[in-house]
Amino acid sequence: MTLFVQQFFNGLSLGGVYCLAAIGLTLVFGVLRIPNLAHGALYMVGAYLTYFFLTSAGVPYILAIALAALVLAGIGIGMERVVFHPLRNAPHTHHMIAAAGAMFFLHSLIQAIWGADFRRMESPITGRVEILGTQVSWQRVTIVITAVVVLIALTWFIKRTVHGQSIEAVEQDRVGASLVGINPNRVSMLTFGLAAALVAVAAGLVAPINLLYPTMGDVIMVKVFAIIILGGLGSIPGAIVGGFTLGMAEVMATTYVSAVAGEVIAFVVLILVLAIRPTGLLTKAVQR
Amino acid sequence: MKLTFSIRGVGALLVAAALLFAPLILAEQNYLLRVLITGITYAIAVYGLNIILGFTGQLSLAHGGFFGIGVYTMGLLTTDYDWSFWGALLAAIVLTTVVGFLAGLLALRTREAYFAVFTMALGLIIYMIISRWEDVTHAYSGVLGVKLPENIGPLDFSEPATYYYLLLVFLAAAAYVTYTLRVSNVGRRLLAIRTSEDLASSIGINVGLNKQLAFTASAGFAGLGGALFASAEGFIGPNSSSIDLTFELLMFLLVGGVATVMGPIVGTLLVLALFEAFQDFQAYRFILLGPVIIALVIYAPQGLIGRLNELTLRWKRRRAAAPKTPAGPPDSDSPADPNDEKAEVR
Amino acid sequence: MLMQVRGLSKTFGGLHAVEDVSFDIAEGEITAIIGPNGAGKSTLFNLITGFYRPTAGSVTFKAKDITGHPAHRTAQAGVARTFQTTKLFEHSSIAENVLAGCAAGSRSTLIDAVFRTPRHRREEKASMDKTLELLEFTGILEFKDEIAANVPHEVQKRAAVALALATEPELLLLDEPAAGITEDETARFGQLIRQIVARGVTVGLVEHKMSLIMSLADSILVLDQGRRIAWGTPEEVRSDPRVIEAYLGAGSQGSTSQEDGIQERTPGQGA
Amino acid sequence: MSQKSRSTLRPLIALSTVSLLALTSCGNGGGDGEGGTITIGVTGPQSGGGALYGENVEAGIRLAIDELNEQGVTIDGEEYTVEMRALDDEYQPNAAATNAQRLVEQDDASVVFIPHAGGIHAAQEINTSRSDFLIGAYSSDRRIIERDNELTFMISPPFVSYSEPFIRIFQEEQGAERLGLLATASEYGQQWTTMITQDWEDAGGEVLSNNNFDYGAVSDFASSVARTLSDDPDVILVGGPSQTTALVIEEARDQGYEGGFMIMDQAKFEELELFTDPENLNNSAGVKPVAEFDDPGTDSLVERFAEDITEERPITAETSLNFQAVALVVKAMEIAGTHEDPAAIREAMPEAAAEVDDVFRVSGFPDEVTDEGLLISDSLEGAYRDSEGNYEYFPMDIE
Repeated sequence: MTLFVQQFFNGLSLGGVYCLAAIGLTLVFGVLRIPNLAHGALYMVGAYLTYFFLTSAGVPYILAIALAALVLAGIGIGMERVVFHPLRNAPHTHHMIAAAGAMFFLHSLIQAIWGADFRRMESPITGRVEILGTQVSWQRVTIVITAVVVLIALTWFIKRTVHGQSIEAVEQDRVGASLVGINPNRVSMLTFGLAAALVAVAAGLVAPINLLYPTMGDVIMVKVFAIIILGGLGSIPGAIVGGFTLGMAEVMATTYVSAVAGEVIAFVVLILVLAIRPTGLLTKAVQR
Repeated sequence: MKLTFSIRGVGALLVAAALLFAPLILAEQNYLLRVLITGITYAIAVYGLNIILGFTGQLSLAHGGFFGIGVYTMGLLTTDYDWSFWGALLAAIVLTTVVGFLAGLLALRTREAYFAVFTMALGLIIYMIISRWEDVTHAYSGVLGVKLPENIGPLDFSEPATYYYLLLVFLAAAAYVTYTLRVSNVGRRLLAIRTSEDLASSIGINVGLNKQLAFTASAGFAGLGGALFASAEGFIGPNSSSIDLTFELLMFLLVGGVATVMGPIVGTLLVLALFEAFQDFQAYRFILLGPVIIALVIYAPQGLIGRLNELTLRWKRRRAAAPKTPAGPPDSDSPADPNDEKAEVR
Repeated sequence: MLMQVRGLSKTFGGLHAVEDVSFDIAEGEITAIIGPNGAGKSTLFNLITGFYRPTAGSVTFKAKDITGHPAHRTAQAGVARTFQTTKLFEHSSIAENVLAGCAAGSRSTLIDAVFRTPRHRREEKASMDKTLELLEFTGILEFKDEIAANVPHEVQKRAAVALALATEPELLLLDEPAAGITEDETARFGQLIRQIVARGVTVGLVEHKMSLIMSLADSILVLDQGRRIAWGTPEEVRSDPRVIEAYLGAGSQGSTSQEDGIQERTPGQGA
Repeated sequence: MSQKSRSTLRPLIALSTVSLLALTSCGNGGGDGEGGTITIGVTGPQSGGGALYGENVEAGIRLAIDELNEQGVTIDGEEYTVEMRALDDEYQPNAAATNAQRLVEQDDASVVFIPHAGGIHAAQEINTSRSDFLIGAYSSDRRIIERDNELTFMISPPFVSYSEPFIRIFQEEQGAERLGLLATASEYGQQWTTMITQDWEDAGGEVLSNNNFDYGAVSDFASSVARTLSDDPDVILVGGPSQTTALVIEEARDQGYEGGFMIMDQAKFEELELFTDPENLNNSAGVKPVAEFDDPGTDSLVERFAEDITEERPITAETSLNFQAVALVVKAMEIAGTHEDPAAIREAMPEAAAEVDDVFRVSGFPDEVTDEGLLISDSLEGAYRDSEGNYEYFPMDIE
């Protein structure tokens, strides 16, 4: 029983991280119809930026994450301008290939700056707390709380602010949105910025319980793709449900089946879902 | 017009000649020959990728995986099960084709981005199986001593040059199939699907079936490339089925030119030559190559060969059609000028 | 009857796009389908040609039931169509477009092509001849080497017809063939449609330009809000009070007359 | 027309391809080798997950070369400068073999150092047939010398050497019975696991569920740790890259584990201490830190590593063992009187072992080179960190 409770919290924190990373990817897909393969690389850059602000610049942890989110948002917007904007009318294959180019570039760049070493980011949040008779580290509690706070803030942003509503409008009806005077360019940039900021928060949160290295984003990227397919490309609630589901499934499969099962489950679920519903679980059937 | 027709072939002939004489030029250069041999096995797989991406417009990210199935079929059958090279080669082609067919049944229910992501997951699963199924694939330990082809009469394939020519035969076959596709009704059906699935079905093309066939053939070629790769290298590991390989194959194709006949081989060798040139800063080569890929996609998405085709087309048109003005629409009653250049529709 | 449509219906999420529509298309005639915006004309086309699967009803072509057959099988059975927003393989030349139409019906496989079997060579030759003949027939032979996206609008429209004819249909369905071209061009297009019928191909068309329809059509089907409100000869339809009502109701914001037909609808408006 | 567009430019492509091929072949003119330069080839991971490992190996080779050049290298009466040429193989076997061939043919290297078993195996497919070169094999996978490849020498002690002392410490001395498995799921980790499972059970212990996971590809390993602990082990096998290993150990301690760890030789105590509170490492057995050796050259190498390479991390066996091996192989060249004949160099290695300068004797310098190609050191030791945090060293037999 304590094992289960412990794993439940592990699953919850992993799910929180997946959520934050997945929402950005799904937003970008919803608005621009681009599966951004460089999302994992952005996650990695976000972790390094947090590391930089925390250890080299000596900024407090939470502020370091916020700064990293800000800087990465800038990088995300830059990426939209330089890479994806010129391709906005090109076939989807072009986006994916260009995104792969950006991913390789970021890997190399980060390795050139910080080297290929594993780096460890010490979190100032230490110690453990007893919940339901089991020890849970404060860092994991922080992850879950932050994820929930960010998700609430995001929902508020999208539902209640002009910018957020413009994103939602474009996501639902591109033509209609441009007819009512929403500038799709602006929305594209905003989306990319937001997606990058969210993934930076995810990376900043998880960095202390994991290691930093230039290819750290590759693993999570594949998982995150699985999540947004699972939830339906472009669906924010889908990303949230999918994120927590996969985080929990992974942890439980590892615990009660085997380590390999934990690693493979994401892909198996993905293939199954797509085989049954080719457009994902939570998408409305697209009318042709 | 006949003249230009032959000019067109000259380029292809030159590439062919360069490949044909490479072992003579590279005598004593085992290393370069080796790079060339590896390149050709990749190029064969790239021809496969070209069928699905170039001709039907679907981006498959499973091709590294299919390549890996070919690699491991050849690798395991010729070692653990002591098959002959030729038997294993046949088995590799058959197996990848069957896997491709089955995968296509599921994958082709999805389209565009979903198809890409689905095939990516597929490729990763194949990679996971190869890298984890220790009892069968030996996982990370890899497979040692993959066989070279058995001698046929006086042909001794342990001689790199002889093996090279064997590969060249397969390469030529792959290129020829692509050429045939390009100029035949089969290819036109596929290209029609790429441009518009709706329009294609409105003229009676069975979109699903044609895509299925294309994907299956495409996987088969990737498997063939993989099997030859395994034999050429002698030692294989799970990396030969990784997603990174998929992206490399994709880059080769993109640089050479999607849906062209010479694109896959030219692109593959060109990029490999670039890799060689950048050997010294291997670790950082993508600081340069990453932006190059992006620039290519933005400014020359048709690839080198595609771009050259366009240029010549424009040049030819300027020359041939200079006096013609896009006059008002023709009177439907007047027959078209029969003296107009005899149409060769290719 | 070449084609019989009986009780055809289609609902999208509870909305009736087409409801209980029945009519016939007689061989060798021109049948026009008209109606105000959103009347379900294009949906009807999509149902007949297999792009949508009907919720109820049946479509019979040459005495065979083709209800719900996928689009390519309908096309193979001999029903060709064009699209409202002219669809062509826009990066290919005009000739290649028509060749694609020939390719669609060809029986040759990759094996034939690789080994250049007699069948393959025969078909290639036949395709080429047919293409040139169709380009000449539609009067666009001189554009054969132009890239489809670059030629004038009218040429594109004609190319789309040539492409459809390349599949050797018995019934050709044209979705707003005269949209977006000038009066002169429209008149010439009417000429072409007559020639198509003269070739032995039956024609069905959705159209807004009343001038074209009244001069061409042998029978007219009038739809409003997905339902059939009239079906008959041009004279019968012209004097049908329900038709007049529907058109006046729909055209109340702008001035419309029966002679000029409804104003062009905005492009991209679906069923 | 036009699908088959006719390209006058097409010959240009052909030309450019040919010229590119020619271009790449230009570099191979050879020549330089004769001008008094010996090239030591290296192919290892410079990018990707294994990059740091590759850097450490290269560092050892570079430091040895610097030292050798300072001292001067004379072969057959002629002075030589030693150079290193390192290529990236991203840990890929086939790339390693291709690189090796390139180093041999284009840079005239007759010795190529390869720090991973896959690459070594792949290179062994060609080093005695299509090409001719000596492989400096840095891997503790014993299979690399079991293939009768006469041009291979094995720099690292085979990992099987660790099994016996590890089991003795935990099973015999501490009475541990239950062994948990939580190592990396790489080839190497699997081999270790198979070996230790066998030996542990042979010695009468119980092996619990296998929770090995890929240290390089898991986003959160807390659940694997928790599962292992739920079996209630007395000792756990861990190991992979040091940094991840440190986190795994820390997570286990955080979850309340108080037993011991057997640390696979890929991870090093001196690095582990950097990445986690050293106290977490108490009651663990592993590789003896380089700096703890008392060999004649140890201190100077430790210093030079900090000066010339980096102060951010300590020197490890990856650097020191390759450092020693380069000195050994160059000495063998001097004795053989050639830097071009791999077979002669290999043959001279046993003799060279005794003659290498003291400054190169750093962390258990080989006393003997067997016919198989194994470098044997009598002074090799493993390390045990006791529950107080003190290191004890125990001898190991290389087999």
